[in-house]
Amino acid sequence: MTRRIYFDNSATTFVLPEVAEAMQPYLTEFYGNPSSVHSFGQKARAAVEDARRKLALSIGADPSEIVFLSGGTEANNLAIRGIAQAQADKGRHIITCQFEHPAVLNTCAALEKQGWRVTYLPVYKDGLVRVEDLLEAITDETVLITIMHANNEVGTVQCIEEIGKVVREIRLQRRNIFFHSDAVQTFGKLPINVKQLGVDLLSISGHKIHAPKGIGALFVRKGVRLVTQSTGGHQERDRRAGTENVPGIVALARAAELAVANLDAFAHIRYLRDYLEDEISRLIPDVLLNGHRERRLPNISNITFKHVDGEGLLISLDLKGIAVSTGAACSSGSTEQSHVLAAMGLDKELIRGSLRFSFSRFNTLDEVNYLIQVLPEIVERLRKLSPRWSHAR
Amino acid sequence: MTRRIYFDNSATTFVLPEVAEAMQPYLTEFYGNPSSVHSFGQKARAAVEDARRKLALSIGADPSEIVFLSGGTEANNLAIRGIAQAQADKGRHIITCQFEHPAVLNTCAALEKQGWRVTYLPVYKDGLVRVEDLLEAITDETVLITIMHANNEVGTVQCIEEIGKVVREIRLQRRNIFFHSDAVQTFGKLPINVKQLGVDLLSISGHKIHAPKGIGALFVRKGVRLVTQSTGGHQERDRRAGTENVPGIVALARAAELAVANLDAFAHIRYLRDYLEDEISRLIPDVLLNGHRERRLPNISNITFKHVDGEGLLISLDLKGIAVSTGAACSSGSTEQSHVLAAMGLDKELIRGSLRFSFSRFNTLDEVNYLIQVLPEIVERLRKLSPRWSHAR
Amino acid sequence: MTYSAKVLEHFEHPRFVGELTHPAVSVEVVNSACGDRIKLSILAEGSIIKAAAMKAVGCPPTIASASVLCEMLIAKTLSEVAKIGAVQIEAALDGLPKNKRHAAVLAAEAIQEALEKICHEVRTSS
Amino acid sequence: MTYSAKVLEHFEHPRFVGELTHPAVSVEVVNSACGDRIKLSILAEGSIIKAAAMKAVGCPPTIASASVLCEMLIAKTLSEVAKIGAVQIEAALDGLPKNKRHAAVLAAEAIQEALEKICHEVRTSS
Ligand SMILES: Cc1ncc(COP(=O)(O)O)c(C=O)c1O
Ligand SMILES: Cc1ncc(COP(=O)(O)O)c(C=O)c1O
Repeated sequence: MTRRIYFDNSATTFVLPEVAEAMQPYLTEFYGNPSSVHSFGQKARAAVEDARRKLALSIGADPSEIVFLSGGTEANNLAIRGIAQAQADKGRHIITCQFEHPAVLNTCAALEKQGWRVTYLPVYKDGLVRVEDLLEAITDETVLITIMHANNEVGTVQCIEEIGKVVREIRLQRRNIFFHSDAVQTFGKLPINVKQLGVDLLSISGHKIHAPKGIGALFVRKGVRLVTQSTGGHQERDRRAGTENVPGIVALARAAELAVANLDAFAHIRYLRDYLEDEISRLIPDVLLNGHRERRLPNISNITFKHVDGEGLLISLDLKGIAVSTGAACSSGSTEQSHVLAAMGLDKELIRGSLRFSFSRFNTLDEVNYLIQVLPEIVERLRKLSPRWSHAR
Repeated sequence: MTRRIYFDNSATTFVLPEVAEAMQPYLTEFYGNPSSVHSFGQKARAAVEDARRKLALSIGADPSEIVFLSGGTEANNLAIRGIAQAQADKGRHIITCQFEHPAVLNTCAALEKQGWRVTYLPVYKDGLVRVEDLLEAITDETVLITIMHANNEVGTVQCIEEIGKVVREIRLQRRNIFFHSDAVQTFGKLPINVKQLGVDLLSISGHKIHAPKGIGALFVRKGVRLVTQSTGGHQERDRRAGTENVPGIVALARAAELAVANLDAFAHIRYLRDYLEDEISRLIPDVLLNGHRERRLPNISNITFKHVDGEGLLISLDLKGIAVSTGAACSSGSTEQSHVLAAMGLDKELIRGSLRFSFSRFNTLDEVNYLIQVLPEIVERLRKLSPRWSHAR
Repeated sequence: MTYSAKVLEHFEHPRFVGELTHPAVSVEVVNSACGDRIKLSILAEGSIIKAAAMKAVGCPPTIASASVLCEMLIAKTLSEVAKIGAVQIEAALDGLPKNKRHAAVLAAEAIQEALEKICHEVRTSS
Repeated sequence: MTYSAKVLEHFEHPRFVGELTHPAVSVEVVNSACGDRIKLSILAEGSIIKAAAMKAVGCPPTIASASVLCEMLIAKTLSEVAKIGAVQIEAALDGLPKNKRHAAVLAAEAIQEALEKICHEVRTSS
C-alpha cells in the first residue's frame, strides 16, 4: 500500500483519539437530552456546561458568551445575518474584505439582495487588509465589520486588534457598530483572547482542530443582541434552537483544550513549512510563494507552480499518497478559480498552478522530505507536457 | 447503584453500538473533507453519497432529494423559511396546527412578524387535525401547509396522506402550494413513503432513532425550490452550506437502515405501551389517557395523574432510576405549560399532572413491570400531600 | 440532579404533613402562575410556636420549602418567625435552582400570611 | 478517486507526447473558460493517419483525452477520424466525471480542427 500523508489540514483534520474518547460516553452512555429534567438529561446538561466553560476559557470569554452550533459556516451566518437583522433599523452597511470564506461572502451577497450595502475591502498582493481602507469605508450606516482572522488559502493574518480598537473608538460615539471575525483557521493555532482582539463576535469550527465535523461555536460578547437564525426550543439562551449536539460539544471543548495546550507545537510546524518553502524554491524553478511572508499562519503555504495545472499536481501527488489542495477545499470540486488568489491580483494562469500545503502538529519532517523528493519530478513531467513550456523557458 | 430505566425515547435515544461503530472510521481514519479532490476527500464523498442513497431508499425518495443538516429543528426551519421565502411573491399564507413542535410554531411566529399570515388549525380533544378545517383554511394565498406526522407529546398520527391528496388536487389548478411534514417522531417507527404520503418536504432527526445528536435530514421533492438558510460553500446542491458532518451522516443512514429493518419491533413496543396503560388504569384512580386511542404512535403514552404535579412524579421516578418526561423535553426545563395538551383542551390543573412515557425497541416488559410496581405508591404519596386531594375525593 | 440533597430529602420525606385544627390558624397560598399551592397550619401559645403542619402540591421545591419551613417554625417566637423570608427558606434547603426560587417565595408568603392572621386574631380577641 | 483507471493511466503515462513538424499539421485549441490547452499534430499519408503527437496543459482528463485521442487516430482513415467526437473519447477513457466532460470536448475540437486544416491543405494544394 502507498504511504498516506495528509497536508490538507486547513480543509479538515482527523479526530484525535483523545477527542474521540472524550465524546464516546456521550453517544452510548450519557445520552440524555440536556433539556430533560431527569438524571440522564442533567448529566448531559452538566457536560454541555462544562464544555462551555472550557471553550470560553480558551478564548478569554465568559461561558454565557459561547453559542454552540453546527460549524464555522453556521457561525458566520448567525453572526452576520444575526447582527444585520438586529440592526436593520439602525443602518444597513456592512464592511468585509474580498477574500473572506464563502460562508461570509455569500452571506453578505444574500444580504445585498435584501437591500444591505456591502463594502469589500481590497487585500492587495500581500493578502492583507489596510486599516486606512477600513477607516475610509466606515459610514454612519455601518453596523457590522467582518474581517477574517486568517485566510484559509494563504494564511495571512489580519490586524484584528487594530480593527478592534477602531470599532471601540467609534462605539464611544454610537453603540450600534459590531465587529465579527472568522477565526476558523486561527483558533487553536494562534493564541486568541477575545478581549484583547476587541471582537464582538468570533467564529470557531471543530473539524479544523481535530474535533469532529458538524460542531462549531460563535462567541457573542455579552450585551450584543442577535436575531436568531434557528427558531424552536430555547436552547443556547434562545440564540440557537435545536437539541444540543452533546458529544460534538464535549469533543470541541476537549480538542480546544488540547490545541491551546499545544500551541508551542506551532514552532515545529513553522519549521516544517519554512523548510518546505526553502526546498521547493531551491529545487523547482518558476515558483511563487503567495501571501505576506511574516504576517501569516505558521501552518499554511500557498505556492504557484507556473505553467502547470494545480489539479494535475494534486492528482499526481495523491497517486503518491500525498493529500494537498488547490485553493479552498470547498471550491476545488468545481472549476471555479480561487477568489482568494484573484483578490490578491494573481492572474488566471498563475492561480491555476497554485497549491496549498497545510500542516497540523502531527505532521513530520520525514513526511515533508518525502514530498520534496517526489514533487520536483511531477512538476517537471507536467511542464514538459505543456505546449507553452518550451516557449516560456 | 440504582437501576437505570429509560422511558424517554421521544426526547432522545442512545446511539446504537452498530451505529457508533459505523461512524467511528469516519472520525479517525477516513476523515477527509468531501469537497477535497484527493483520495481522503473522495473516500468521504463516497460515504456521504452512499448514506444519501440508503436514507433515500428508506423513505422511497431519490438520493438527490435528501439534504443533510444538523437536526430536526434545522430541517423544519429550512423547509418553512425556505418555501416561504421562495414563494414570497406568490402568496404569504401558511397553514399549520396548534400543537406542532416549537421548531415549527416559533418559525411560523417569526414569519408572522415579517408579514406572513399563519392559520393554526385546531387539534381537538383527540389530538387530530380535521381535513374539513384544512379545506376551509386554504386560500389562494396559501403557499405552505405544514402538519406534523405524529405529535411528540401524545403520539397522535395525522392524516398526512389525505392532506397530501388535497394538496395534489389544488396543484392541478396552481403550482405554488407545498406540503411539509415534520416526521421526526415517526421516521423509523412507522413505514414512510414520501410518494404515498404526498409530501413535498419531510423532516428527519437522527437522535430520535439511535443515531447521534447533531444530524438530521430534509427530504425536498425534486423540482421544489427552496431559499437556502445557510450560505457559503456549494454543499448539498446549494441547499445547505457547511462542511458535511460525514460521521453523523453515515450514522444517520445506518440507524435508518436498522430502524426500518426493525419496524416489526413496534408490535412489541405497542404491547408494552398498552400493558402499561392498562395496568396504570387498573392500579391508580383518577388518571386520564390523552390522545386518540387508535390513531397514534405505538411507543408513546401520555397520562394525566389528577391532583399531582408532573415534576414531582418525574423526580420521584428519577430517584427510582426511571426517566420519563413531562410534556416536551425542550420545555420541561422551564415552567411553561405543555402547549400540546393545552391545544387539546386540557385545563392547567390536568396539564401539570401529565407524564409522557416513550419507548424504544430496546425497552423490556421487565422494565415496565418495575415502573408499575413503583408508580402507584408515588402517586398516592404525592396526592396525600396535596391540600386539595381530600376535597377532591 | 439540579436539586440539593436537602431538597430531595424533604421532597421524599416531608416533615409535619397534615392539618391542625382550631385553635391553630390555617392559610392556603397559591402561585397563580404555575398552580403551586401550600396549606400551612400553625399553633402558637403566647408568642411561641408550638406546632406546625403543611400540605402542598407542586414541584419538588414547593413541597420541600413547605416541609423545611415547618421545621424552622417549631419553638420559635413570633418575632423570630417574622424574619423568615424566601432567602432563609432557600438557605435552609442548601439553595434552589434560579428558576425554582418561586417555591421558597410561596412558602414565605404562607408563613407571613399565617402570622398576620395570628396577629389579627390576637388583636380582635383582646 | 473520481477518475477511471484509464484516465489516471493516460494522465500518468501519456502516449505520443511531442510535436510533429512539416508536413504534419498542428493545431492548438484552448478552453477559454478554464485555460485548458491541447496542441495536436497529425501526419496523414493519403487518407490514412500515420502519426500523431500531442502536448497538453490542464486537469488530468485534458491530458488523458489528448493522449487517448492520439492512440485512437493512428492508422485510421480520415473519414473514420471525422466520426470521433467527445462521446467516443470519453468512452475510450471509460467515462469522465460530469463536470470534466469539457476535457473530451476540447480534444474532439482539436481533432476536428486538425481535419479541417488537412482538408483545406489538400484542397488548396490540388
Ligand atoms: C476561514 C473559514 N471560515 C469558515 C469555514 C467553514 O467552516 P465549516 O466547514 O465548519 O462550516 C472554513 C472551512 O471550511 C474556513 O476555512
Ligand atoms: C416533532 C419534533 N420535531 C422537531 C424536533 C426537533 O429535532 P432536533 O432535536 O433534532 O432539533 C423534535 C425533537 O425535539 C420533535 O419531537
